[in-house]
This record gives sequence, structure tokens and C-alpha cells, in this order.
Amino acid sequence: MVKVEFLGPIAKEPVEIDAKTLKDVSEVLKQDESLKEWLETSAVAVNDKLVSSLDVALSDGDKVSLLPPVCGG
Amino acid sequence: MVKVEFLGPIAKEPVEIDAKTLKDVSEVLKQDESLKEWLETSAVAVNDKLVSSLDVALSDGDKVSLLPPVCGG
Amino acid sequence: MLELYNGALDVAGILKRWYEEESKSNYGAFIPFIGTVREEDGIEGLSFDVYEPILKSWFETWQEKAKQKGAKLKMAHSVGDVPVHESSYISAVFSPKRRVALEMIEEFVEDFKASAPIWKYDLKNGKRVYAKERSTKIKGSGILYG
Amino acid sequence: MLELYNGALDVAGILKRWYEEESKSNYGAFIPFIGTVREEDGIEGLSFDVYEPILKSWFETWQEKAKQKGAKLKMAHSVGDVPVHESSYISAVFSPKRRVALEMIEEFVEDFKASAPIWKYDLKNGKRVYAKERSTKIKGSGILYG
Repeated sequence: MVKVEFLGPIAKEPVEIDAKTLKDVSEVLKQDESLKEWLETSAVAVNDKLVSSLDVALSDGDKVSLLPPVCGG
Repeated sequence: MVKVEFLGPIAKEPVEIDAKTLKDVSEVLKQDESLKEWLETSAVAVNDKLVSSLDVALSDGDKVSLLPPVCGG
Repeated sequence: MLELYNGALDVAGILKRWYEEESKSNYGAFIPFIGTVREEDGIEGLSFDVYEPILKSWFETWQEKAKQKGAKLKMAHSVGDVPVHESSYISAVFSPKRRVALEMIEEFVEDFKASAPIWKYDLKNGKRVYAKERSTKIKGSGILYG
Repeated sequence: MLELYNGALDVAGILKRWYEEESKSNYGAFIPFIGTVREEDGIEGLSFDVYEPILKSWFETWQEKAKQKGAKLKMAHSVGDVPVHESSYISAVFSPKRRVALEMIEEFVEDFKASAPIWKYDLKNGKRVYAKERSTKIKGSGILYG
């Protein structure tokens, strides 16, 4: 199981997903209509490292984070 | 008579010159060999306004300043 | 070097401390950038969420880049509410030479705006409204949607 | 807005005062540039001559330029001797938006270096030596030689 957390304004509690790759995570999250816009606009980190492709293997206990558009300062 | 002053590192007392234009000032100062390098590298102000040509008419009491290379900060 | 504070920043105190910390480091140029909450659109202030683990690694990558040019970066940011006319952000570069410092503060602040995992909300009528229109997608966003 | 001081600048005090002076002016960005005397080539410090009338009009021209972009400039400089590790120069831009501030501080500092009527001397073995090699001819120099 991997833990998916939604940062900043997404305002959704973390969920646990059974996933071997980020592609599996994508398939599960796409079923949640309320997440559609956030999936389009968010960056993704695995264990606090930003990733740029879905071909990332995941292990039990990994943390996947969604980072929506930012505006610091 | 106009007053010519030498700013910063030129370390020369002001002089009074009988001059109708900056060209006259140039002619007089060129006779002082110790000023040669400074004339080549200095900017010129008349009454505290930088000028870019010798064709500047001068009046009695005007102030001409020589500004050698600068380095503030 | 990366400092997070609840609420508005003590700008004068932070600048004084940073200046004194580096007073014997022989840097010739010190350029801070201070961001202050503007009174506009009837907001009472801004509010910030910060995701510290990724902010920290983003900052450390920049610190390494600065180090290679003989420079050093410092940064402070607010978490939570900051009223109008108070400051929420300070970043600073110290460098032996001015050119490196002038170029780096610009690049750093622009990349901060585009990449730092911080979310901004307008405080309006006591509510916290995500500043969606002013926000920037982090590079590589949208892969989960593909 | 243009402040001259005998000897080294009280950096923390000046930054605090400038920040507070503009605390209600609704500027979103404040960028100071602080120049500090580096220990190098065995110097004890630097010394400065300033020609105030032309410095003032140069600064006022810049202030007008800043005003047209909704921004404001402040500047402080030392006159006379400043020991190593002390600061001799602060300039700062305040602006509603960061882009204007980032561009203006760079242009202002570079033009300051090229145009401000200030002369620098190394203090070495108790002597004051004109920093000729590091100095820049003001635009239009040399006309009296022509």
C-alpha cells in the first residue's frame, strides 16, 4: 500500500492505495471526479522527490504527494 | 573669469581662468603637463551640470569642474 | 538558512541578524528581497501553506548552486496569516562580487515563485480563498492526468 | 532619500528606518543592495570622496525615472574612511511589483558604478591610494583633451 497525500488547497484527507507504479495511482485517482482539475494541474512527488514520469515503481509504505499550483512570497 | 576646480584624486587647487568658452579652458589647461592624463580621462561639468561638447559659452563667475574616473560603492 | 515563522516576519530583526552573521565572511555584496502584503481587492491579508520537506530540498539545491559561485543564500517565509502591510518573505544573497549577487537574487526569486511548494490564500471577509489565478503550475505538472 | 555619512554605515539601523518609513506605502517589493569593504590586497579599508551637487542631481534623475514606474529609490553612502568588513553603500528600491524592483535595482547599481561622482581610495600602510584601475570614466570624458 502507498499513501497519497493532497497538499495545499486540495483539502482532501490522505488515502491508502494498492499500487505498484505511479500509473496505478493515476488510474485510481482518475475515478474521483472531484480530483479531475487537480490531477491536470498538480505536480507529483514520491517520498518528497518531484518526479516527471508515471513509470516510477512504488514500494509498500511509499508516500505520493500532489502539489497544486504554487504562489509563495 | 571662470573658476576651474579639480575633483577627487586630481589634488590640485582651483584656478581662475579668463575664458569665453570651454575651448578656451581646454587651451589653458593643456599647457599644464601634470594635467595631461586627467584631461584625457575626466568628464567636465559647468555649474554642476555635465557637458559633452567644448562649444559651451561661459560667463563671468561660472564654475567648471573636472571629474576623473569614478568608483563608488 | 531556511527559516519558517508563524505569521508576519520581523523584517528589521531578520536583516540585522543575517547581516551580522556574515559580517566577517568577507562578502562584498548583500542583496535581500523583501516581499510585503499589498492592500488590494479589499483583502485583510494573505495566508500561506508551506510543504517543508520539498521546500527544504529545493532550497538546498539552490544553496549548492550559490556555493559554486562563492555565494550564500538565506531565506525566511511566513506560515499562516499575514495582515496587509506586513511582510511574508525575505530571501537574500551574499557574494564576494556584485554581478553574481545581482544575477542570483533575480534568478532565485523567479524560481522561488515558479517552484517553491507554498500555497497562497487571500483573507477576505474572514475567509481563506486559494489564490488560484496568481498561482503557477510546478514544472512537470499534470502527469497523473495523462 | 540621499544620505551621506562620515565613515561606515549603520546598516541595520538604516534598513530598519527605510523599511518603517515605507511601511504604509503599499509597496510589495523592497530590495536593498548593501556594499561592504572586502579584506583583500592587505588593505586596512577604503576611503571615499563624494561630490555632492552632481551626485544629488544624478540621484534625482533616477528618482524621477523610478516614480514613472510607481517605484521609489533610497541611497546612503559613506564619506571618508571605512574599515574592512564595514559597509560604505546601501541603495534600495521600493516598488508595487517584484519585476520592476528586480530590474531597477540592477540598472541603478550599475549606473551608480559608472556615473556617480564618488572616488575610491585604498587605505594601505596608513596611506590613501586612488583606486585608479577599478575606476570608470564617466560618459563623455576627455573632451578637454580633444
